[in-house]
Amino acid sequence: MNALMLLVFDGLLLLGIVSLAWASLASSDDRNSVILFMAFGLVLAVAWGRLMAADVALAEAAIGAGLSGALLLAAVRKRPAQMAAGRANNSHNPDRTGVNMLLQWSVTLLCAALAGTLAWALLDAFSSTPHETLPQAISANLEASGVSNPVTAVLLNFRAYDTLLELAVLLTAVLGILAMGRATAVYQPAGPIFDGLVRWLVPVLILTAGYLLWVGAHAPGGAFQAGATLAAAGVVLHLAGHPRIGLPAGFALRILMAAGVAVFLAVGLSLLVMGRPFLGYPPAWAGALILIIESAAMLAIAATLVLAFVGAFPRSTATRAASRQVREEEAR
Amino acid sequence: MPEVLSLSALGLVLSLFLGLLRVLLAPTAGDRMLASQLIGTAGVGLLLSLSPLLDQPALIDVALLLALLAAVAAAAFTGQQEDSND
Amino acid sequence: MADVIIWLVAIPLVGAIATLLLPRPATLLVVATGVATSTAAGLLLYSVAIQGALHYEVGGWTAGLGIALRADGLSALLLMMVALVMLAASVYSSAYFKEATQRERFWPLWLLLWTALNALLLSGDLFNLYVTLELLGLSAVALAALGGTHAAVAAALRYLLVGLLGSMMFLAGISLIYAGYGTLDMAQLAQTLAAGPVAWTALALMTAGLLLKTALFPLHFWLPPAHASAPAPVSAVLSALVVKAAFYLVLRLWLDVFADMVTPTAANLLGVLGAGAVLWGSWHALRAERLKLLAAYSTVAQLGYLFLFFPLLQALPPGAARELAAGGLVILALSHGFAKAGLFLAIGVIQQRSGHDNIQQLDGTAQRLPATTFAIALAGVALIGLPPSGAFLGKWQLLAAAVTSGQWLWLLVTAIGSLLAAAYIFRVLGHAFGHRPYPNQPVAVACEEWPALLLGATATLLLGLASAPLWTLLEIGS
Amino acid sequence: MIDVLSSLLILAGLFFYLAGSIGLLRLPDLYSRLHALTKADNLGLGLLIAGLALQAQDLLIAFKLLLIWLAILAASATNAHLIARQARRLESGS
Amino acid sequence: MLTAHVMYGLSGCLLVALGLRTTLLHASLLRRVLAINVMGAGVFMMLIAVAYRGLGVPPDPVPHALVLTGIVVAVSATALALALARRLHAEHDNG
Repeated sequence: MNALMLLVFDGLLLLGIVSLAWASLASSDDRNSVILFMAFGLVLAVAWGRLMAADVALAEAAIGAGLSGALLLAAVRKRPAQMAAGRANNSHNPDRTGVNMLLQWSVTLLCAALAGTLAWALLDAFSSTPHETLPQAISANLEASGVSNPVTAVLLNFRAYDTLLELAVLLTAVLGILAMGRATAVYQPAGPIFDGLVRWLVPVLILTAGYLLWVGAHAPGGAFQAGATLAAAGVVLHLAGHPRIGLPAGFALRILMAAGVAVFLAVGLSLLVMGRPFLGYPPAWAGALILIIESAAMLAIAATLVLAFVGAFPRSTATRAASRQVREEEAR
Repeated sequence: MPEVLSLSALGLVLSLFLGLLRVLLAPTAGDRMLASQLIGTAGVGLLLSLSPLLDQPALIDVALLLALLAAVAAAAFTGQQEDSND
Repeated sequence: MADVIIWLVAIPLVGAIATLLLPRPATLLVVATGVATSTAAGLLLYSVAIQGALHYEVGGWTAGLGIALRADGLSALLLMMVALVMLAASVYSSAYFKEATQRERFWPLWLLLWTALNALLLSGDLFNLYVTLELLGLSAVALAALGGTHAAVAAALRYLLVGLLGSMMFLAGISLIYAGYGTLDMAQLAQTLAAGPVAWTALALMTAGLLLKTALFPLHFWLPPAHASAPAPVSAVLSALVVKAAFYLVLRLWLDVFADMVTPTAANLLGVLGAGAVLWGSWHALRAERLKLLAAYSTVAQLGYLFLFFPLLQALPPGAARELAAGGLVILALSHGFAKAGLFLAIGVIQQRSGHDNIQQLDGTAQRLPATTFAIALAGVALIGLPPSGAFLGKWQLLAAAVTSGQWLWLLVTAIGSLLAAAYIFRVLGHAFGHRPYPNQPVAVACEEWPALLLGATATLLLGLASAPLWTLLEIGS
Repeated sequence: MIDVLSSLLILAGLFFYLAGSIGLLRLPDLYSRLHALTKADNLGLGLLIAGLALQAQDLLIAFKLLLIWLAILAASATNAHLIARQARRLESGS
Repeated sequence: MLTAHVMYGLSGCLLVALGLRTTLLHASLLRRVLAINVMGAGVFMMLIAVAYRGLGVPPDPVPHALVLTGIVVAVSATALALALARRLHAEHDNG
């Protein structure tokens, strides 16, 4: 691409991204806002691809545009009572009294000042040549990291400790969600068209997840993208009214949730006991250890994200029927 | 070949932008869904054109994921529809 | 010996997984985890005292390429406080949560919170700090919502949004730092930082994010409802430890990493906000109707004192006077940590025994729960800053530094704040010792009352009477 | 030769994309707009994918391209069905 | 400095400010959650612009890894916020 074409391309893409963000935040209807936000995530994935960040683009597509979208859509599912209640206090500041206007303007001014300062500092940082020490250190040590995709090397070897804590964050969130114990209402069993879609979509998603996990060692991909894709399969099953969503029950489910952190920690501590640093893989085993950790992490991420979507431990068919009855009575 | 791909990328980003305009100015909910779908299809095409252009084969995987999730989103809308109406 | 650093993070995390998988013997597992973690914290404190600052390179990668964990005198002391407060609160929690399902939900989150606190205090890497801040924030929110009442969930939700906003600002600052300096390691950064747009903006963003999380006036609005509606042991650690973790990071950034860039104006701004917090928080604590709300507003005020030290430390030249003032700051933070945790646990006992925490209706509490009332009195001594508490020493150094540097305003603020604190503590004690004879027999439950008593005693007696080693420890910088 | 053919296919695909987008903006009623979009989805993306598949180095890429097209077709068909049904319901309702 | 650095970097700053404005001003909970996510996207865009070295040049992998971590943390927080909101609404509906 020549420079002018690239400029037009970037300009249109960024104009699109910023206006979608604006429209999503300013829209008067919650559902609309969520749809616009999903479109925002989609265009962001294209932008990450354009900036040569394929790993991030995959994650954005799977998590940003996909699962966050599903979570948010479930949150704005129409429930008459709630919609009415929401409307009453969520209205878009219709009373433009003096104080209100003053507040709006001062906050807007503050945010404009923030954007200006941030831009000033960022441009100052860009004006010097980029720092190459760290990228060089990474390519120098890539051989010993056990994988050839530098992003995976950073995530699961050089900065593996971050990733361990990040899995702990995910576990914390789902424990908090389960403690709230409010499942999203169950869906009707799928109609014929939907059922046809589900029948091939779910296996394809599972295959894609496996492919992403495997490819992550040497090309963009990895546990998080794969886990989110696997979770998407669970979400489809939930939407189609399947009660168990392919998840085990009870103790097995707890093991699955904890698997990512537990395996990561077990590997790290075993190495520590063997006299190596915590999470200091011996180069010869690094590839295999990373694959083990990633497989466990993928399963845990998928289980956690599906549980986060469902909002509670999946229920048996009997309680499900009962809750639907309750829901129908509420609707009346 | 790169020229054709560049042209295609540029044309697709224009198509995506038109889709955005439509989403922002859509008269009905149905139109908004149509336009979101156009954005998705254009985004997929865009990633596919960028992939050989930037020598990033992984962008095809991104496109695949977006296409599959477009199907998931369609499923989600249908699921909600069948849920709330039938 | 440096291995103990990673054990401090690994043990509570292992404990969290264990309690998640095995809910039945969870209480036993928590006690074992707590004792092991506290032993590790003690070992770390001992090693730092003997060998000086320690550091640990995770995965064996050099700092910068990998993540380095560091412990100096300040972090080792705070880790010890975290260990003691969490241990006491764990013992109390085993009695506080009566139902098995409650405990099943509580323990894993509780140990994840402990993991986050330890990881945050040990981290030497900016992005790793962001992850630990999020782990701390989410576990704190999940715990605060456990009560399940409408007020608790609404307050937790607001707490979550404020915390996320704070971490996003922190992350924006980190991005700028990486753009400008190409490293995330704080020790490397301290050597290469130069005054300029990148450093100023990054410091401003990170500080703003952290002030939101540490609830400095006027960004404190979310704290009183969240701390007042959480279960008692959770309130105790939220007030004593969680807000202090964000404060610790402000301290690290302003006095270590960005020390050369801090101007007197900026330090004075923090001082003024701190003064606002002292006056506003103390006044509302005096007006509070409920004990928990009083304790929460008192936290806002006590955090204010800590910020009064910034303009003083900025004005004092390096030397003995500055070291003393810095020591005073730490001892004030420590004694507030112990005292506030003890106060919340004691309030929890009163709330569960008498079914409410209305200050007006406390009459007879002193006869019914003498040990708990004594714990409140002990904690109160430290909150007011009376001798022999650690807070007295801290405030004394604050006043001495204010006199030395000629900044009389802070002296006045401290005096008014202490008077208000005396008023709100004596108001509670006055009601508790009310004359109306109470028909019930005195009750004493060891697991419920001892933790509060021990925490109050630590704040008032141990920190006050045996504080000499603290100053030597604090000189051990990284 | 293959380059020329795939260039032609890609450009044809681009034409249908743009035609579909403009149709979505300019056409008067929902049904014809739906029809225009189907052109962009099925033909535009299909031709583009055909053009790129000719350039594909290995079979896996060609397979992935085919899968992408099928997924988009399924999504588009489902959405079209849904929108048409909604529109019909609105008409019969009013 | 590349043109792409300026364009994507500045758009990132704009998204941060836009998200902050809505977080501070909007009453609706859902909108605040979206706004914080938009703010996050802005920060991620800044980071990915920092990593960018030009077409055909391998970028710096560290910011990419940071953004991946950030995305997972953001979705965890979003899910927790929505669950708390669901609990609030459920009580609202019942009582």
